[in-house]
Amino acid sequence: MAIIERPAPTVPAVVTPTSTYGVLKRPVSATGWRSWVFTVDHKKIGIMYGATAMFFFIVGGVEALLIRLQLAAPNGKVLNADLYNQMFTMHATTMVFLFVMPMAAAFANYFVPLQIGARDVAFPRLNAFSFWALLFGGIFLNLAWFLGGAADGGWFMYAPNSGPVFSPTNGVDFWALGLQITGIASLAGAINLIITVLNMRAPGMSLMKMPIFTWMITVVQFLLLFAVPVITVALFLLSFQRNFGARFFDVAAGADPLLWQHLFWIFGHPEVYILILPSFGIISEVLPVFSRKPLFGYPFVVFSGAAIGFVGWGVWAHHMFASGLGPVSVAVFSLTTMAIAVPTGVKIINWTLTMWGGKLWFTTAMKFAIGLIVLFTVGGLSGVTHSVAPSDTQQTDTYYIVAHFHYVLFGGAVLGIFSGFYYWWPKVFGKMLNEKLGSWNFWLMIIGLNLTFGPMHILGLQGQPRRMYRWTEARAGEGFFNLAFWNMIASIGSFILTTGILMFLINVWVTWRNPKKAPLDPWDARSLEWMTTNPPKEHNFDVIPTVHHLDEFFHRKYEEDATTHTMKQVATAEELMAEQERNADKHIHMPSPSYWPIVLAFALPIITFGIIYSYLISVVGGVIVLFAAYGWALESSTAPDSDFENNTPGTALAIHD
Amino acid sequence: MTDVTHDHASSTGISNVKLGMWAFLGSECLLFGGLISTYMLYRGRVTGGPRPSQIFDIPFTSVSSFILLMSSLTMVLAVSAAHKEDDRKINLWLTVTALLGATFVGGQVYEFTAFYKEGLGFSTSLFGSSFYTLTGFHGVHVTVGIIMLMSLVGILKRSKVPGKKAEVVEMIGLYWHFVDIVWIVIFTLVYLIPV
Amino acid sequence: MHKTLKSAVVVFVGSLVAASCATNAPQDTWQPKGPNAKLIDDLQQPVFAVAGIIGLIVAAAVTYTVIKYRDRGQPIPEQTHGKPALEITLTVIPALILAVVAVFTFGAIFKLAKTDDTEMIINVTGQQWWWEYDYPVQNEFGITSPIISSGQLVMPVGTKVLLRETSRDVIHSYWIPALNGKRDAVPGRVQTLRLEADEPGIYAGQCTEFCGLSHANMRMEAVALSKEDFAKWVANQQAPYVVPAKDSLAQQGETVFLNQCVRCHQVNGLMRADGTPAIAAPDENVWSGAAPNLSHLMSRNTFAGAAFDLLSKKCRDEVWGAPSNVVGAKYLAGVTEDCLNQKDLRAWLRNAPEMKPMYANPADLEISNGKYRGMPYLALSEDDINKLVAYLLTLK
Amino acid sequence: MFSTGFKYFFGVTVLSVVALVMSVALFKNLALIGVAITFLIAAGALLTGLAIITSDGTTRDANVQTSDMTTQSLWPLVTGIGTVFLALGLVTSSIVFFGGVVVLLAALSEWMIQAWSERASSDASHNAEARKRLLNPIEFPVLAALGLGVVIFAFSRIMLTVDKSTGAVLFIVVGTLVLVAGTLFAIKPNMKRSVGAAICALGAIGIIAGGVASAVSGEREELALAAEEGHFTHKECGPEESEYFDKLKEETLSLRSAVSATIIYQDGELIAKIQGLNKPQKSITVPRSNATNIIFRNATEGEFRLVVDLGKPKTEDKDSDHDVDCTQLIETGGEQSLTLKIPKSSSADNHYKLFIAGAEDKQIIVVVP
Repeated sequence: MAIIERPAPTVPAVVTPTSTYGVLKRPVSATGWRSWVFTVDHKKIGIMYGATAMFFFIVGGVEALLIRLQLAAPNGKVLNADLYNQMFTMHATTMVFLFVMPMAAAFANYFVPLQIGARDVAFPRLNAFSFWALLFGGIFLNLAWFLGGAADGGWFMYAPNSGPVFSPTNGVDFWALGLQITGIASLAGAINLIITVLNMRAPGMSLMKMPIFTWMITVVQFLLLFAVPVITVALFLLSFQRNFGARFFDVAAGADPLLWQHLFWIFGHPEVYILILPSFGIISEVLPVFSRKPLFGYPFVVFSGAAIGFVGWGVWAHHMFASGLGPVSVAVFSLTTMAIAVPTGVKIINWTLTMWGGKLWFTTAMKFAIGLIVLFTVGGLSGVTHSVAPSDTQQTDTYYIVAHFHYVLFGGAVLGIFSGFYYWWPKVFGKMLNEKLGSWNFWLMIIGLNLTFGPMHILGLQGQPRRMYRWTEARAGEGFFNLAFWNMIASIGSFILTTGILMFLINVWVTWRNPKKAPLDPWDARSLEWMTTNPPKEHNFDVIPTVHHLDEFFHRKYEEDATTHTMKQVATAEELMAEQERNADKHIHMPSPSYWPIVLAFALPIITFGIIYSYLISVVGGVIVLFAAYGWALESSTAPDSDFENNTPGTALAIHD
Repeated sequence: MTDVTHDHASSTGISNVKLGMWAFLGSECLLFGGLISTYMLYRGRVTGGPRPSQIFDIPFTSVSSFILLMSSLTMVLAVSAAHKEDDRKINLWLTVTALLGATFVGGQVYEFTAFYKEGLGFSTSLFGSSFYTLTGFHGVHVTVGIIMLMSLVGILKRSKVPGKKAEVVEMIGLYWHFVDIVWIVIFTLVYLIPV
Repeated sequence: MHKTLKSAVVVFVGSLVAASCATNAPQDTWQPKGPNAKLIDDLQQPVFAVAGIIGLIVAAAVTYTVIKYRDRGQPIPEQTHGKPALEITLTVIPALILAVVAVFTFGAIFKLAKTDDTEMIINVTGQQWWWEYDYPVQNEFGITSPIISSGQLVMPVGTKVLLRETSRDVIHSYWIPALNGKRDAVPGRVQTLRLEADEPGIYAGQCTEFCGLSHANMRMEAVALSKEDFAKWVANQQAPYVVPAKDSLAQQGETVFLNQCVRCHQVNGLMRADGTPAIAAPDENVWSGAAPNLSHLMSRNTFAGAAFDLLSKKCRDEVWGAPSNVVGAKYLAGVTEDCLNQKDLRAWLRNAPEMKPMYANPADLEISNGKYRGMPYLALSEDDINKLVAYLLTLK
Repeated sequence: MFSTGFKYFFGVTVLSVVALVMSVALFKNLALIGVAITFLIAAGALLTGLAIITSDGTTRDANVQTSDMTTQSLWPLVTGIGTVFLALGLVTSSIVFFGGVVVLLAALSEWMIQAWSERASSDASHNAEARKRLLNPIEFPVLAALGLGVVIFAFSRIMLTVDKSTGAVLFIVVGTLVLVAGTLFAIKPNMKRSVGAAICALGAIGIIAGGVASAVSGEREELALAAEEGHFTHKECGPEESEYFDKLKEETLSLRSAVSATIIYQDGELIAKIQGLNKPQKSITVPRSNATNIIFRNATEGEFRLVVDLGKPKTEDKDSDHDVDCTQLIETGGEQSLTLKIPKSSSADNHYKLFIAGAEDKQIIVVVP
C-alpha cells in the first residue's frame, strides 16, 4: 500500500498499476491471499514466519515422538536404524533451523519496528524475501524424505561420515543445500533488522532507551551476521566434496576431519545463543510488565547479553573436548566456557530481582516466564558441570547432554516463545488467548517437560549414549529404577508434553472462534508496541512517538508522586490512542507490495535441486534469479502516485518526496 | 535493494542501503575468513601433484593484483563523478572499472588453465581443492561485481535507477573496494608467504 | 506458581538421588574403577554438588519471591532500575566459584593428557562398526610378535595402558566409563587415551561418536586381567594355529571357511589345500579395508563389534558376575561348546545384515565401488553353518 | 483473456518441459527427471499464475486489433540454426546438443515475444517498448555475460600461448591501455562517440582474433609438455634430485599433531618416535588399510628423502619393482609429512620398511598386523 489517506483510513482504490521494468505489473491488492503472498508489511511477514515455524514445530515434534516411541523399550521396533538416524537428524535440524530461529524471526519481525517506533523495517522487500527463502528452504530440506531418504548424519553432520560413501542417499545434499538457502534467509533478515534498529529508531530513543527485547534481537542479528557465513563455508566445502569431487574431508589425501568440527561449532555455538537470546528478550519484557516494575538492572542485562554475544565466539571447542584438541586448547576453552556462565547468571539474578518487591500478576505469560527462569537455571547449571572438561569427557554424547540442552532450549527458548505467545497474542490478533486453557497448557508442558528430559540426566550419567537407534537390556543395569524404567518415563513424559502443546493449539482455535475483542492495553504494558491499536494499523503509528524514557508507554500513563515515590495513573491507553488519532501524520509513505521477493526466493531451491540432479535445472533457476533480481532492482520500493486514484490535489493529500 | 522508507532521517545519519552494504561486507569477511583458514590449513598437504611454490607465477599474479587495485582507483573516480552528477563520466569510469575487473578475471581463467595443465586439478590434492575454492570464490565475487557495474551502466543509460544515483554507485563501489581488499589479503597469504 | 518450582526441584533433585537407585548399570559414569576415572569423579562430584546447591538457592529465591510479592492489592511499586553494588556482588560471587573450579579442572586436564609415564601401548582402530586392537611387540609383557584382536580389549590390571586410537573410516569414540572418559578415534590422527584398572573385571563401553547406520551396535568391553592371567592370555594369543582333526566336522568347516570367509577374515596360520598361507584380502571386498581377524576367536566373549555374545546367557552371567579374584580364570576359559551362544552365532552366519544393519543393498554397494561395509549375506546352507560353527569352536 | 505475461510464461513453461522431455532421452534416471519436470512446471506455473493474477496488460491487450505490420526478424533464422545444432548434437556430442537446446530456447522465446509485441498495439514504438520491457532484464545480463565471457576466454587463450614473462608484460599492456583509454575519454569530453566505439570495437576484435589465433596455434611449449608428461604428478624417489618433484621444496608443515610416528634422520641414524613410548624405536606398527600420517624430519647434514617400501605391487609379475612412495629431498632441519596406506598385513613375503633414499641400510621396519 503506498499511501495511507487521512482522515479517511480506507484502502485506496487502484486504477492502473504501473508496470515494473520486468514483465509483471506490481501487485496492489490489499485483500485476500494475494495481500499475504506479495506483502512487504513486516507484521504480515511476522505472522507468516510464526505460522511456518509452528508448522515445522509440529513436524519436528512428530519426529521427536517417533524417537521416544522407539526408545521406550529395549530393542525398539518402531523405526529401523536408517530411519531412526534420519529422524534424529531431521528432528534437530527442524527444531533449530525451522522452528526456533524462524519463531524468533517472527517475534523480531513483528515487534522490533513496533518497539522502536518505526513504520516498517529498513528493507521491506528483502524482509519478504527472507521469509520466502526460509519457507522454500525448509520445504526443500524436507523434500529429501520423499526422494530417497533424509539426511542421516546428525544435525552436526560430522565429516567424514557425511561424505558420499558413508551417507549414500541424497539426504545430506538436500540438508547442506537446504541450509544454505535458510542461511541466505537468516543473513538477509539479520542485515535488515540490524539496519532497522540502527537507523529507524523513533526520535529520542537512544540505544540505552531501547526495549530489552529489541536489544536481545539486535545481539542475535549480529551473531547471525557473523555466524552464518562460517556455516556457509562449511556447507560449501561439504557440497563441493559430495558433488564436485573436492577432497576437503578425504583423509587419504591428508585431510583433517576436525576442520569440519571447528567450522561447524564456530557457527554452532553462537547458534545456541541465537536460539536462546530472543526468549531472554521476551521474558525480560514479560517479567517487568507483570511485576509492575522496570527490569532490574537494565544496563546489566543489556551488557550481559552483549557479553554473551562476544564470549559466545570463544567457546566453540567445548563441543570437542573428546575430539583430541590437546590439553592446552581444552584448558582454554574450559575456562572461556566457565566465563560465559557469569553473564548468563547475571540475567537469572536480574529476572529474580525484577520480581522482588513487585506486584506479581500470574498470567499464563508470566507463568511461562517464571518457568523459564527455573528450568533454564537447571539447564545452565548442568552446562556448568560440563564446562569442567574432564567431567565432560564422561558426559558428552550421552543423554546427560540431551537433558542439558533440552532444558536450555525447551526450558529456555520454547518456554520464552510460549510466554511471548500469550503476552503478545492480543497485540497481533486483537483477541486474548484463554487463560484457563493457558494454565492447562503451561502445567502440562512443565510436567511433560520435566518427565521427558529430567530422567535423561540419569540415563546419561548411567551411561546411555545418544543417537543409538536401540538400546539393550544388558547395559540397562539392575534394580527397579534401571535405565529401562527411566526410558519409559521419558517416553510417557513426551506424550504429556505433546498434550500440553495441543492445549495451545486448542486455545488458538477457541480464541479464533471467540468474537470477543481484546482491550487496548490488556496487561497495562510498558513499551511502545502497546501504544497503538490491536492489531496495529498498517502504518503502525498515527504519530511517530518521541521517546523520553525507557518504558515510554508506561511513563505516559503513570507519573511518580514526588514525595511518596508511588506511581499514579495520569492517562489511560485509550486516551493516549485518541490523542494520537487526533494528531495523526498527514503524509505517510508505506512501501508497496512486490512479486520479486517470492519469485527470487523460489528460484533458490530450483538451483539447489539442479545441483543434485541436473545442472540444466540449475540454469533455469539461475535465469529466474537474474530475471527477478533485475525486476527487483528496477522497481522502486514505493509505487508511484499514478497507481492510485483520488490523488488529485484537494480531495486528498499532497504526496511529498 | 533500494527500499527506503522516508518517514524520518536515519538515526545514524548513514543511509539504509549503505549501512546495509557495510553489514553485508562484515558478513563477507567471515566467509572469506573461513575460506582462507581452510586454505592455510591445507596448503601444504600434497600427497600428489604440484605444491604451491612449484606452480605459482608471482610476477604474473603481482601484475594482475595491480590491475585490480587500479580498478579501485577508477571506481573512486566513478563515485566522485556520481557526486558531481556527471553522467558521462560515471558511465565511463564504471565501464573502465568493469573492463579492468574483466582483465583480472581473464588472468584468473588463464592461471587456472595453466595450473590445470601443470597437473593441479580440483580433486588432485587438498591444496588444489582449497586453492581453487578460495580463489574461485573471489573470482565469482569479482564477476558479480562486473555484472553489477555493467548493469548499472545499462540502467543509468535508460535512467531507470530508483533512488539516488550517487548512493547506488557508492554502494557498488563499497562492494568493489571490499573485493579488492580481500584480494590483497589472498595475494599476500596465498602467493607471497611461502608454505 | 510454587507448584511449578516444587515439581521442577523435586524432579531435578529427585533425579539425581534416584540415579543411585539403578544398581550396577554397566556404563555408570559415577562408579570409577581405575585412577583416571577416579580423578574425573573426584573432580565432578563437588561440581555437581555446588551446581545442585546453586540450583536449589535459585529455586528457593524464586519461590519465595513468587509467594511474597504476589498481587495482594498492594500499590504499584517504586520504579527502581537496579542497585549496581548488589549487581556487581552477585556477578563476582559466581565468577569466584567458577575460578576455584577452573583451578582444579586445569590440574585434571593436564594429568589426563600425560603420555610419558606409559607402561604399555595398545593400538586401537575403529571402523564401521567394530574395534580392532593390536598389541605392538612389547617383550616386557611377553608380546614377542604382534597380537591382533577385536571387540574386547584385554589389559593387565595396575598397569598404565595407553591406547593409541585411530580410525579407518569415520570418527568413532572410545569410551569405557569405569576407566576413563571418552576420546574420539579420528581417521588420519593418532590420539591417546590413558586406561588403568584397579582390579580384574569386565568393563563395558560403547562407541559414542555417531558413526553411521549401526552406531548403536558398536560396543566394546575392556577386560582387565591380573598380571599372571594376562601373561596366560598373551601366550594363548601367540599360540600356533591348531589344524582340526582329520575328517571331523570342524575340518569340513575349515574348507567352508577357506572358500567363504577367508576372503576377508584372516586366521593366522591357516593354510590353503596347496600349502600356501591363506591371506585374507579384505581391502578388495570391504570398504574400510579390514575385517576382524578371527585367530583365537573363542578366547573372546563377544562377536560382531561386541554387539552379540558368544557366550550363552547363563555362561555370560557367570563370567560377568564373577568376583574379581576369579573373573580372570573364568574369562580365560574362553567359549566352549556348552557355553556357545549357538542361536546368535548361527543367525549371524545365516544373514548378518539382518542382525546388524550394514548397508547391504546392492544400491549401497554401488557407491562404494562394489565393496561391502560390513559382513554381507552369504547364502550359506544350514549344513555349511553347522560345519563352520564346529570349525570356529576350534579357534581357541 | 489471456494476458501477455501469461502467454510469455506459459511459453516458458512449455519450452522447459520440452527441453526436459528431450533430456529424458539423455538421462537414465527417469524418476529424477519426473521430479525435475514437476519442479520446473511448478516454477513456470507460479509465474504463469502470477501473470494471470495481475491480469497484466489486459487493459491494452484485450481489444487491440491485430495489425498487419510485420518487421524483419532474425529469429526464424536463429531457430533454424538451433535446430541444426540439435540434430547434429544427437549424432555427435551432447555439448553440441545442449548448445542447440539453448540457442533454440533463446530464439523461440525471443521470436514469441517479438511476435506478440508486434500485435500488442498499433503503436510501433509502444510495441518496441513492450518488447524491451519483457526482454531487457534477461538480455542485458546474458549479453553482458556472453560478451565478457568471450573476451575473457580469448584473452586467457592468448596468455596460455605466450611465454610467462611476455604474459606478464602483455597483462600490464592491456591494463594500461584500458586505463589510458579511460583517461583519454575522460579528459576529452568532445571526442566523437563513433571514435570511442571504434576504439572499443577494435580492442575487442583484436583480443578475440588473438584468442582464436592462439587457440589454433596451441599453448606454450612448457605447458603442453607439463600436461603431457605430468611433471608434478609422478614422484621420483631415487637419491638424486628429480627435475620437477624436487624443484621447489616445502619445508614447513601444516600437519604437526596427532601423527602416528615421527621419523628422524639423526646423525646418520634413522629412528622413530612414537607417542607413549619414551625410547626411540626401530619399528612402527601401522594398522592395515589405514591412512596413517608420519612426519619425516632431517637432522643430518645434507639433503635426504624418506622412502617407504610398500612391498611388491599386486600384479602377477613377481619380478616387478616394489611400490614406493617418498618425501621430497629435505634439507637439514626441514620436515615433511607422508601418508601411508598399506592394504595387506606384513607377512613372510610382504615386508614394509621406511628408508633413506640412497642409504637402504638406514631403515625402520613397518609392521602391519
